Amino acid sequence: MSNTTADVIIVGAGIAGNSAAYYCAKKGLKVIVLEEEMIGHGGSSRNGGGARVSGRDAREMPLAIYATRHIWPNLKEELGVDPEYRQNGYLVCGYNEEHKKGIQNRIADAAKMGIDMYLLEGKELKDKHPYVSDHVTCAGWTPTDGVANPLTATLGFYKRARELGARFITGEKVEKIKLYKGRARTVVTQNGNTYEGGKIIVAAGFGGKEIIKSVGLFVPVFKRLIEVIVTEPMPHMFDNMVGGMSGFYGQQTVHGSFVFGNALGREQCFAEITTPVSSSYNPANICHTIGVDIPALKEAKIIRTWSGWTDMSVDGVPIIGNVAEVPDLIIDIGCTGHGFCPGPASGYTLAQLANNETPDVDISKLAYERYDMAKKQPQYY
Amino acid sequence: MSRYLDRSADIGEFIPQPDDDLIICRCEEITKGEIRKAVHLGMWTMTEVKRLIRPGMGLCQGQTCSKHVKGVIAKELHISPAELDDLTARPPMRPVEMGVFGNEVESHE
Amino acid sequence: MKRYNLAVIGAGPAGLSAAIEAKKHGMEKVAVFDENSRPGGQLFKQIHKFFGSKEHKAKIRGFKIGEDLLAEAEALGVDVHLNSVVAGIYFPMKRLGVIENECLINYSADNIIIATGANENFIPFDGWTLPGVIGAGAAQTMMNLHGVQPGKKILMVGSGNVGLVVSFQLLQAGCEVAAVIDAAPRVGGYGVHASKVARTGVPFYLSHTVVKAEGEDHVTGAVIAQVDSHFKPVPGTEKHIEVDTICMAVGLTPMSKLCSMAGCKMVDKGGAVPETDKYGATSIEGLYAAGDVAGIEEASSAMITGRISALAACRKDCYITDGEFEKEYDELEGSINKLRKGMFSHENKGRTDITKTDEGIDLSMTLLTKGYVSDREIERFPGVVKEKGVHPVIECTQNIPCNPCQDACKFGCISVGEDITSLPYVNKASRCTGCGMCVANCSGQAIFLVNDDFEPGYSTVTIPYEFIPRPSIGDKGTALSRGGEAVCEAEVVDIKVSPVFDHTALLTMKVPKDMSMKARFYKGKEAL
Amino acid sequence: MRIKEHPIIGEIKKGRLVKFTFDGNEMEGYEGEPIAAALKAAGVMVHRHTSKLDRPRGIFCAIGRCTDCVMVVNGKPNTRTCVTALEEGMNVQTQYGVKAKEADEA
Repeated sequence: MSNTTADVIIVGAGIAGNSAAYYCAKKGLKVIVLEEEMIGHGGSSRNGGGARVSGRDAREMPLAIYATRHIWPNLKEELGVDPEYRQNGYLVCGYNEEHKKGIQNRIADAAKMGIDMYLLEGKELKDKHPYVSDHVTCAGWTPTDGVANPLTATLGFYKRARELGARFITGEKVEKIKLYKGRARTVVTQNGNTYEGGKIIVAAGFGGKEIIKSVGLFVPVFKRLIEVIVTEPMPHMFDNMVGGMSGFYGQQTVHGSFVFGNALGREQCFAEITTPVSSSYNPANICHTIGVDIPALKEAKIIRTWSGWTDMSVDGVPIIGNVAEVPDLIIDIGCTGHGFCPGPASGYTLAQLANNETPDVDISKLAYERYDMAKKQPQYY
Repeated sequence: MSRYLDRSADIGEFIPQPDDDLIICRCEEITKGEIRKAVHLGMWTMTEVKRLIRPGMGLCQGQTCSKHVKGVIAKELHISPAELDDLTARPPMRPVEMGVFGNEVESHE
Repeated sequence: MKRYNLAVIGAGPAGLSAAIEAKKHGMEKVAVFDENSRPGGQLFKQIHKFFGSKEHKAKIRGFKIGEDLLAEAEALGVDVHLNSVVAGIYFPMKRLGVIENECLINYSADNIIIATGANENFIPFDGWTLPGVIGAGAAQTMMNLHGVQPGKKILMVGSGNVGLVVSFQLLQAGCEVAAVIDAAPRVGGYGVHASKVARTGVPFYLSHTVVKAEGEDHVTGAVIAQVDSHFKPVPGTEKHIEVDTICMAVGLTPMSKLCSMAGCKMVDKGGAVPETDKYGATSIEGLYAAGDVAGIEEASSAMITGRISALAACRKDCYITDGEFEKEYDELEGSINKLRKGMFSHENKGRTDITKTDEGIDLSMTLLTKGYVSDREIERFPGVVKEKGVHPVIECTQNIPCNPCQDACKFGCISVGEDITSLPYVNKASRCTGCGMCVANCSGQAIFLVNDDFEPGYSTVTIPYEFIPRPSIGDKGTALSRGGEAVCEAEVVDIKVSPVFDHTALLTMKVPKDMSMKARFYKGKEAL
Repeated sequence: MRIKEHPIIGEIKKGRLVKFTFDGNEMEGYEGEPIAAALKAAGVMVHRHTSKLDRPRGIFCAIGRCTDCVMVVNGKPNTRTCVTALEEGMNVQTQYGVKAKEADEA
């Protein structure tokens, strides 16, 4: 095989692409990873680092559960890089009846999947989580959720995959996929290079939409700006992930910094901007919201705010798997801002698909074909 | 799009140097040797090195060390520092308390 | 949201000048934002007299220029926001997120001029994180703004203008400067700046670097070593210097973060700078960069680039016509070009192969390697003449953009000519009255009055003196050579202080006749 | 040491003399000057010890950029003392990592 030919071509060096490369390389497959920007440029490095199962759509829960049970706990040893995974629980704060109802629904969803989640209120809430304000009246607590460091995790998979022989090329933007006798076989880059593989995995975030379009597939995803604030290192306050029904989410990292994001609702209007820029609104809003729920954080000094794109699917869960119409094409797109925690499980599964194995994790509900209107799955819309 | 980089290209072995203990990033206390090692682990951009081992991620956000980090990485990759992209500049320019940042008020005429 | 016609970030020389220019040309709502409590940027730390010519505010001390600019800006109604950190710049909205009064306040603007200046560079070495290792800017801030000595005994690393000027300021603040060192083989800054430090007895070590800061909790000493042609320390050349402070003056990098945050196209010029046209316009319409942030120069040119950018914004938004703009721009361009000439100009930066002045005179090599011109070398420069009676001796030996000496002498003894980088020469010195205006007005403190006919066997030498305590008439001390070595006994025969001298005292000392071309500094019985 | 008289600047304008505490000891400085200037004038060199290597740090850039001089001021860690104005009665503490030394550790 020439150096532009491999068993598997992976487009996108985010957490899914890098972990897929790692698991493929581990199986002895020859892998080439092509990335438009640098390693971990997109959403994989730009998220709050929540490693949670709770609060997810039932369709994607199997991936998140597999990741938190079988992958995250052993990653440090496996990769030789500390992804700072800590399974110390997830507290989601609420302050009205509507929030409480929402939490109870999450508890019910979790129970169906065998995940323990509790409602905390009153004295118990204050005793266990003294940092929350009196404004917070109820909270959901999931002890098996946790946090990790998206930066080191994403780069850790890259580092290990590279050590195992996966070839990574950055600054190589894939523009289209070319078919060979009806099967996905070759990718063509903006630099004019072509790469050939037995399987093509597209795990390129929103950028994957255009690539997949080149073989006549349309994935209903759009992009949304997320913005996150990072504070100075502070004395230890909590080990668990903290979020709010009001929309914020985040953690205190092992270095002591607080990292928090928030959904404000106007993120979509920034979609026309070509490079993600920090807006003048969102970080202020994040700070304000968190200040209400965790007053002690008002004194933490922000040293950085950042922004990035997430690829949102219309039904809020990713599209992962083989595409029946185009054999040998495997896609992973539309992670909708919560693809980090299941990311390694996605990579694990993508590698199994690339190796023609039956996946350990049930991803049938994430198939591209669910958007086939003939199938009508109203419960998901 | 970023510059084309084949991460399998040969940059040679990591060879220890006498000044590997020299602190380069004062805030996060990252040494020259740590940065050089990160390059050999595949971190070939300022941002990747920063994300893996934290130079430039501290309180001053790389205002003091960026130039040196860049120099160390470039030397290890046998390229000119000008070929490396700077870290992305992000607000705020100075550390600002969350309470202050969240206290957004409209400016008026 | 409040919208300004022009928002300027940074109230230093470039920023204040820009705001003033915009106001003068009809912009109504003009604001300047600065994170410091005191505007003026670095000007307030610049206590030396500026170079250039009258139009560049030559011979005026930096902090005075700052005060004047601020007064002018306020008189014109510029909205000066102090203690205001521009935390972020947000494009394409053209918006500034400003932290003031414990709030985040958003402002928008038709035009934005970024004039944030520069950050100091540092070099890492063993022990550079110890307390007592500081930047030259820190030293200036501590002593000139806050009145606190940065240390007792200081090693200056870097012989560029900043290193030399700050060394002199340290001496003025009553500190001891143990040495000035530089890894380069030649003094980087103006020779006149070096000379005023060298003549007080400060040694210069070129081709030397600092290899270690000694001390447990803070600096107690430094180890320096000679470097080879690759700037690597040569083993065995280490020298221990007893100091409590190591001060680094190793260059500046444009503080261009806001430019890249806004999305400007950036280029690498010894640090990232926004790509600009000759008016300072960046790749983003309505966004300009002026002063050091667009490329390191000095305060005098920063003031001009600030004005140019403001004019460009005024033209863009039709406050002035193209014709008006062209006329004013040509004038400013002419003015800045005068500063950008000579052996220290941009294109000559880092050159070590210049051996002659524009006039074809061999440069003083002692000056470049030790910080002072030797007795033998000084004779060949046009400002150095032997005359009867009192006359000026101008020890200005490099082509630097400066000409206040020419204007200082009402009797026409001194000429520089059209080109302000030319070496000054003495004509008709016989008309010298000994008024001393040239001595006081020379920003480089390179002019001396010599009278070889003072009394039999004795001459007088008048030197600029900017230290305290000031000696009194009748005091006896030691005369030091250009290189700071004691050469003879000296007696103070006159000390002149005048508002027109602007804090430069003229000290006249009596020395043996054969010492009149050697004695260049006076050291009292008690040390400096 | 403070510069009493300067040949060019003359007398350096200062606020009123106020008292503050540094690691529990009473000290004097001028209101409105940076905390770092008051400490420097009093001969204090070490502002903090770093988190990772426990090394001493003090003033470095003096203009609020490098963040080396941060201390715990009135209980708030990471306060840039070179740009924070001194106020009467301020409680200034050496910072160890991101905290002041607890009373029982001192």
